[in-house]
Amino acid sequence: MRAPDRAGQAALEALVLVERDGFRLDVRLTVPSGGVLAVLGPNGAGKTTLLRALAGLIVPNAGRVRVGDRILDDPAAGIHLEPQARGIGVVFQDYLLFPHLSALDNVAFGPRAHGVPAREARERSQAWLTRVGIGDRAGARPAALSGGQSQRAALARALVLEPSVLLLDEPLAALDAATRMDVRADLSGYLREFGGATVLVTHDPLDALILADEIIVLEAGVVTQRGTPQEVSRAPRTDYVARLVGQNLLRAASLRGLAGGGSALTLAGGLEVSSADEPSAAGMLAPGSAESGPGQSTPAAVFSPSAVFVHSARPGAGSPRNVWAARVAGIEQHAAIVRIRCLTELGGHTVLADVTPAAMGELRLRPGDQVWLSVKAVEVHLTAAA
Amino acid sequence: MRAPDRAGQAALEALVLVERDGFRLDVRLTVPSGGVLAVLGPNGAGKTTLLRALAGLIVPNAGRVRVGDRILDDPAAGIHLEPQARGIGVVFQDYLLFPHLSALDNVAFGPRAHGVPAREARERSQAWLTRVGIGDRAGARPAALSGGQSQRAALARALVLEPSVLLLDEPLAALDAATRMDVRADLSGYLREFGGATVLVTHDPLDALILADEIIVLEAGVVTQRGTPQEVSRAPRTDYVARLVGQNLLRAASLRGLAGGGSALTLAGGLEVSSADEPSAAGMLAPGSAESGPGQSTPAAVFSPSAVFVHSARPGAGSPRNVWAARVAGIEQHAAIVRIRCLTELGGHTVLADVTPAAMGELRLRPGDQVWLSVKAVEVHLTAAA
Amino acid sequence: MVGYEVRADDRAAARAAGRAGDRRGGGVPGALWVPAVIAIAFLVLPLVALLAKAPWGSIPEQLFTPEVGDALRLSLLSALAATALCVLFGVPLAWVLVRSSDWASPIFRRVLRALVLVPLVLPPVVGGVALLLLLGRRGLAGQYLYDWFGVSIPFTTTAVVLAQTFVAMPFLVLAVEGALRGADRRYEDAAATLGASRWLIFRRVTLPLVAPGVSAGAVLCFARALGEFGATITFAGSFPGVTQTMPISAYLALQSNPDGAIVLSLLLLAVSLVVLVSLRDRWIGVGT
Amino acid sequence: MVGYEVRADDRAAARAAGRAGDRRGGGVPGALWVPAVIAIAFLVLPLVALLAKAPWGSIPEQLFTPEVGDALRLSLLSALAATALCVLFGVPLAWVLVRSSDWASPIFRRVLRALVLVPLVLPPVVGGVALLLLLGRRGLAGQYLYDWFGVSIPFTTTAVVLAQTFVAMPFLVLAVEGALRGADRRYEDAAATLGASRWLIFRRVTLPLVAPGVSAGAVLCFARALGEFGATITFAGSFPGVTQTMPISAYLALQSNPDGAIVLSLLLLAVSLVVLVSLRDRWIGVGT
Amino acid sequence: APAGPDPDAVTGTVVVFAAASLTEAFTDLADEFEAAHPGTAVTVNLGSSAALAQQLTAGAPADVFAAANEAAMGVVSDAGLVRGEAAVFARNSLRIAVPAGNPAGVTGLADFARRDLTVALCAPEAPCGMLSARVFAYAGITPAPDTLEQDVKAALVKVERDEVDCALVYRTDVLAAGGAVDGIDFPGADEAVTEYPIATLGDAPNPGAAEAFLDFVLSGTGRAALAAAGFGVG
Ligand SMILES: Nc1ncnc2c1ncn2[C@@H]1O[C@H](COP(=O)(O)OP(=O)(O)OP(=O)(O)O)[C@@H](O)[C@H]1O
Ligand SMILES: Nc1ncnc2c1ncn2[C@@H]1O[C@H](COP(=O)(O)OP(=O)(O)OP(=O)(O)O)[C@@H](O)[C@H]1O
Ligand code: MOO
Ligand SMILES: [Mg+2]
Ligand SMILES: [Mg+2]
Repeated sequence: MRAPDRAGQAALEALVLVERDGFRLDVRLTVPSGGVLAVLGPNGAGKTTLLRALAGLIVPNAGRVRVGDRILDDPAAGIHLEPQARGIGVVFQDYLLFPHLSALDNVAFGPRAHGVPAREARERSQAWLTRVGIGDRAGARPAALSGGQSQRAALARALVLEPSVLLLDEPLAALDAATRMDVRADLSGYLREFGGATVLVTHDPLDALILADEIIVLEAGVVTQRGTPQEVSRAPRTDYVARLVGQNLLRAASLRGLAGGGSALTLAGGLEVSSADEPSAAGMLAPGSAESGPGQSTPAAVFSPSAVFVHSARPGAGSPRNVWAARVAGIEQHAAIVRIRCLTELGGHTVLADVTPAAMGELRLRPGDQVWLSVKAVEVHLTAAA
Repeated sequence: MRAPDRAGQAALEALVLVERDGFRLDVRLTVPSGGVLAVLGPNGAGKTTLLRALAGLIVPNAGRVRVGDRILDDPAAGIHLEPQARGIGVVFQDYLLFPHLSALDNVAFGPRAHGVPAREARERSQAWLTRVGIGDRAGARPAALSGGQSQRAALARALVLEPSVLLLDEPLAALDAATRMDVRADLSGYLREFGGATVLVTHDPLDALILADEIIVLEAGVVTQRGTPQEVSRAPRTDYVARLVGQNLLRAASLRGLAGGGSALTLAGGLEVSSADEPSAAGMLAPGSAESGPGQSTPAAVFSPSAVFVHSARPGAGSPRNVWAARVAGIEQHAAIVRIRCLTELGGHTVLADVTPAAMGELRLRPGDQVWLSVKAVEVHLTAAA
Repeated sequence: MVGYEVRADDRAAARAAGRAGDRRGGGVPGALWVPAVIAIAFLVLPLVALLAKAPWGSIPEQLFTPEVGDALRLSLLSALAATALCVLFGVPLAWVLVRSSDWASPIFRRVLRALVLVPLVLPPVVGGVALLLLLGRRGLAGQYLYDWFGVSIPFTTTAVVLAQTFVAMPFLVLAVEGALRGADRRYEDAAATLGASRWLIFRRVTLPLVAPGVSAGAVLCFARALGEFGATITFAGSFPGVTQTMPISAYLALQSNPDGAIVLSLLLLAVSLVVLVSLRDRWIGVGT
Repeated sequence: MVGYEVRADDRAAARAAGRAGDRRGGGVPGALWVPAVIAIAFLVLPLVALLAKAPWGSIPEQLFTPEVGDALRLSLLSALAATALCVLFGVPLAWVLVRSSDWASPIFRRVLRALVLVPLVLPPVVGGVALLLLLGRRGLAGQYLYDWFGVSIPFTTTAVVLAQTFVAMPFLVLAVEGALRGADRRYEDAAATLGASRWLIFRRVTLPLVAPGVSAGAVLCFARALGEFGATITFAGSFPGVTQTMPISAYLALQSNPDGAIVLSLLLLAVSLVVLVSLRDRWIGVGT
Repeated sequence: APAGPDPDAVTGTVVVFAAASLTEAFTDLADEFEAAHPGTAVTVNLGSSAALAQQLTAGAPADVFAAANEAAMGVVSDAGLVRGEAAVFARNSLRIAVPAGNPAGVTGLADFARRDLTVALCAPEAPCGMLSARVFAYAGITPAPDTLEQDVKAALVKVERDEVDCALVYRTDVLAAGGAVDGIDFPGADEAVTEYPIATLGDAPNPGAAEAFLDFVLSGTGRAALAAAGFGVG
């Protein structure tokens, strides 16, 4: 049943432009065979719209969608393949299992629609249900399935057709935290076995980090960043991505090289930030580059909240070259760490700092308190923010 | 409208028994004024059912609900106060903002129902909308609000009535990851200001850890654990909780004290686990105790995945007293760490181990590989599992 | 292996899809057009036949008479009044029907619903007789009205409205029942936790939520009341200006002047369609 | 996210457990009982009056005649056939009506829907005349049927079924239209991505999803067809055993034996209620 | 196409379109005709005369038409559908109908002008309404009706139910209503008589049997049956 030579032909290449009601989606993406592309973005960014266009459920205004050597969409040439003829499997955000059919009949629906005899379709479907671990729930209606079971059934329904492209719309969003971990691990397994191209929509960065080879970040219809999970988490280009991956991102008004190596950024309000990186690092748009023209790039400093030290009194001269006066704006108690949200006195920039509960106990901070933050220049990296 | 002397009288005390369709809910809980109790549990555990009973939307089969010195429910005495008369504010899981009313009119609905003149009700509502940060969206219909804005409007709608008890059903579940962080921080602020008792339902442990003073864990209708966030995350009593807080939990078949201090547990299959804790530690049911009878308690070992060292060859004699042969069952790549799921050769117990990507690079592990796991006895704590 | 060959008709389908935008998987399949067009033809062609046979030359003289004006006015007013009564009494009935599931046995509801269907099954003339037997001068209830208050309902405009209400009520009840059944009751729960009384909840939450169902039911009611003939003439009689509605005029004309009857029916139809099409948008909401 | 529909078995459980169970914020407020009870009285009391005046002594001899048996059989069969036709043609029509929003202007849909309402507004006798003008031997279409195929429709059982279909069709179309409008079209999208043709999607996804709406519409159709009189007697005449349905029998009995007419109507009513109440559960699904 | 007429072979189905007021008379006649001519079957289509005329002009396949007035027969013969001439086979005249026991104490036509009584008349468009108008014109009375019924039966129902104090209906109807209605004669009733014409139809599918049925209605047996129902014959 498995296509023997799918490699190569399953690659997905798409340029999708959709315009409606003042919303504009403009995305270019490429997924190699066997690759998993995660599309990350806030509510309303256009993630579902993108998937619907790839699935053929929306006719794009312009662009081009190609799978292997088949053109699926080319509005300029008047080409639009119906969803039925695309060979693209979709797992919808809320699964959309047919409520009147059993799990087995849901999975068998696709093969039956392709003319597979009933008996064979049911056997094949049962095999897939077993494979995703719910072989014993084959007779249950969707209403009787738990969230995790529904997700697996929806996955089986898409995979039984052996599509060359698989689209997943927030496949884990409806699951509770514990089920979610299991399903995420299983999904990771299926995707590794699956030979086609996968596009995974999510707004959970953890999903993207664990499941994807590459990430594109979609904000308000345009791609603001693309790169491997590591690249994106290391060098966020937008505040959204920075918040998502838990980094501080400070945009500079100006950037200059320092005589002794490294560079200095001046931020709005006059805040100075030093980095050990050479200024040229901020110009390197290669991995994390956005679609938007290069003119929109701003040099920026990126550093982890755990690299920020918090002092209740101004620290003496020492190795950290960055020392900023700030005020505590908020405190969040996490399991193992305490995250402190500070506003710098110069320019009012938000800086997050993670400290251990023990340190917190010594500092005895409350919102509004004055603090000093220090960050070693070697922990501060330069990047090009959008 | 603000109750002047709410302290003391707002404490919520409830014993709720609901039985239907073979599902049985049996929960006892107490929340002091100003306290936040988080109810954590998997899908279908009965969390929403519990809140509905507290809100008066379900009549319990038995039990007793008291707020301050008012009895709200006492089926034995034939007492059941209607939801209207309870003075309990509810923020529903999917908000349930009235779709035909503007955000402002949604908030003003409660005051109007309590006979506040239209003008005053609207002013008060506008003030609350401003306070939760969506004063400028007052005129918008719910359909035009984003997820985060809806959550805030629902919160304002409940808080404008200054209830003595506030019930929140998964208030963050519908939000995207970035919005979620903001709203969680804001919510934390409101709850701190709110003088009444709060019950917060969630299946995200992070919500519980950040927002709650106390946690009860609900599984299949019964409380399997209760305690402070720290207690619960340190000593999980069930596999569900252990998975949730990311700890390893190994149940022992037998427990004995060691001559030199500490204790040794023997697990199914003969696996031996040493702990520096004295055996009595496993008998201490106090903070993490469950409702279920003491007979159901099993001594168990708890340790963090980060305390597990992974070796590709049997380690020489050394300080770790626990060395187990195991096989790699799965590997998950997270942002900063790699989580390895192992099965011990004796007994096939699942043990999670976290290693750095660097260490992972050296180990070059693949599923199925043989490894040795070592854990220092001082990292292994004893607890009483359910 | 399930094949995904590019089929010859793919391109044709693609071109047909044409302009950009949402295209739904469930576009109208060709096979459905055939019965749909037959159905439309079946509903429309008799009307065409009426129009074809209408005596166009004599229409002005048929229509612009005071009698026709009276009948038309009476028809519109009585149908509107009947619709109002149906809404006023039918909405609560629909509500009891749906919400009785909370406390009543299923049998109760099935019998209640069956009773609501009675006026639909009863031949209208028999319905009129039943109303006479109930509210007539010697009727079960009517005799007391007459003996004690001197009130006699038959042969009054009130009787016309009651007859129309009787036959039209099921439409409203069933339409609203469907809407109520589909409405999310948790909004009512939310309103209750906000302290709203049941009555306030009904007025400010439930009713707005089922407004489209009420409107649809009201449209059906109005149409049915407008076309009512048998129950009206039996219960209310037919006196010009008081109880002689358009359908009765048309029926009477049929006996002496069939062409005139057709003209009257077409007028009734035209007026009611104008009312329905023009009310529709404001009534039923945009996009309906 | 989890819906809290109160299900039948839930209620049973609640009752078994005493008073416990879901109590909805929107219990029936007292103020609504008054109009609801008036509405029920208004629908039920005329029936009671009919029953009170029925000549119970002579019922056996009135009912157990071959003519009544024929009329009853004809009524039930023709109403069932009409219901089947309504479903067969009305469901596609409703579908086109709803889905035409994808490509047609709103005006098109409003006019189409208005036309669907025509048989509702048209006095049934005029509807019968229109059918005669269309399908009669000298009718717009009927003349060709007759001249070319020797087929003449009026005064046959076919004519009865067509007349009933004509008056009942709007009920089915409007009920199904409402159900289609409420159905989640994304299930159709899902089916399309699974390779199902539009026709397969319609049969295996759309239709099962709107089945409750179709059933409700069919019940309305059946009831309306069963009570049909004016259009039938005009278009089909009243031949015993061929076109004389129960309502026509009742009408003719009214000429000579008014009490007999009441008995016949009550019989019609009883039979149709038995049919509706007994079919209901299997047809409309549990909990409806 | 139907076979040519054969006056000797009276077999097959005869389709008779008859005014509703002839219901009982023609039901009896049909039985007797079938008994007299084995191998025949009579089907009677009953309805208001105007509706029947409408059906016939629309091409209804009928053998015999028996109308309640000349107007309806006129519509059919004007359309050229009647074979030969229509013959009058029965007469009907009006009578005052009052509820059993005459609670309002109606005595004659003059009471129809009383405003305190509830009075039902046939609508002027209906055959009985035309006849009533002639009666009142002859008597010089201007009636004050409360309702103008679409036909005699509708008026009669209201008398039976005691909803009206009096109505003007056909004699045959008073007779058919049995004890539920009392009839009151009035002078001049015979001045306004409606005549029931009968004819065979040109398109009759079974012309032989049609002739035979028409002859049967006009025969002694037929007249006896009609007289029994209260019609004037002869
Ligand atoms: N049918 C529609 N008609 C008009 N606008 C729409 C439609 N569907 C979505 N939109 C708009 O298009 C934009 C993108 O929506 P989309 O559903 O693709 O977002 P998303 O990224 O999937 O969001 P979420 O995380 O909430 O699922 C939004 O502004 C939305 O309001
Ligand atoms: N109306 C109902 N009738 C019968 N059973 C119900 C009803 N509502 C919920 N249940 C059952 O009660 C149990 C508890 O449901 P509840 O909604 O309280 O769970 P929950 O903990 O809120 O789950 P989730 O995390 O999915 O919101 C489940 O087994 C569910 O199937
Ligand atoms: O049919 Mo008539 O027209 O019985 O008076
Ligand atoms: Mg989406
Ligand atoms: Mg819940």
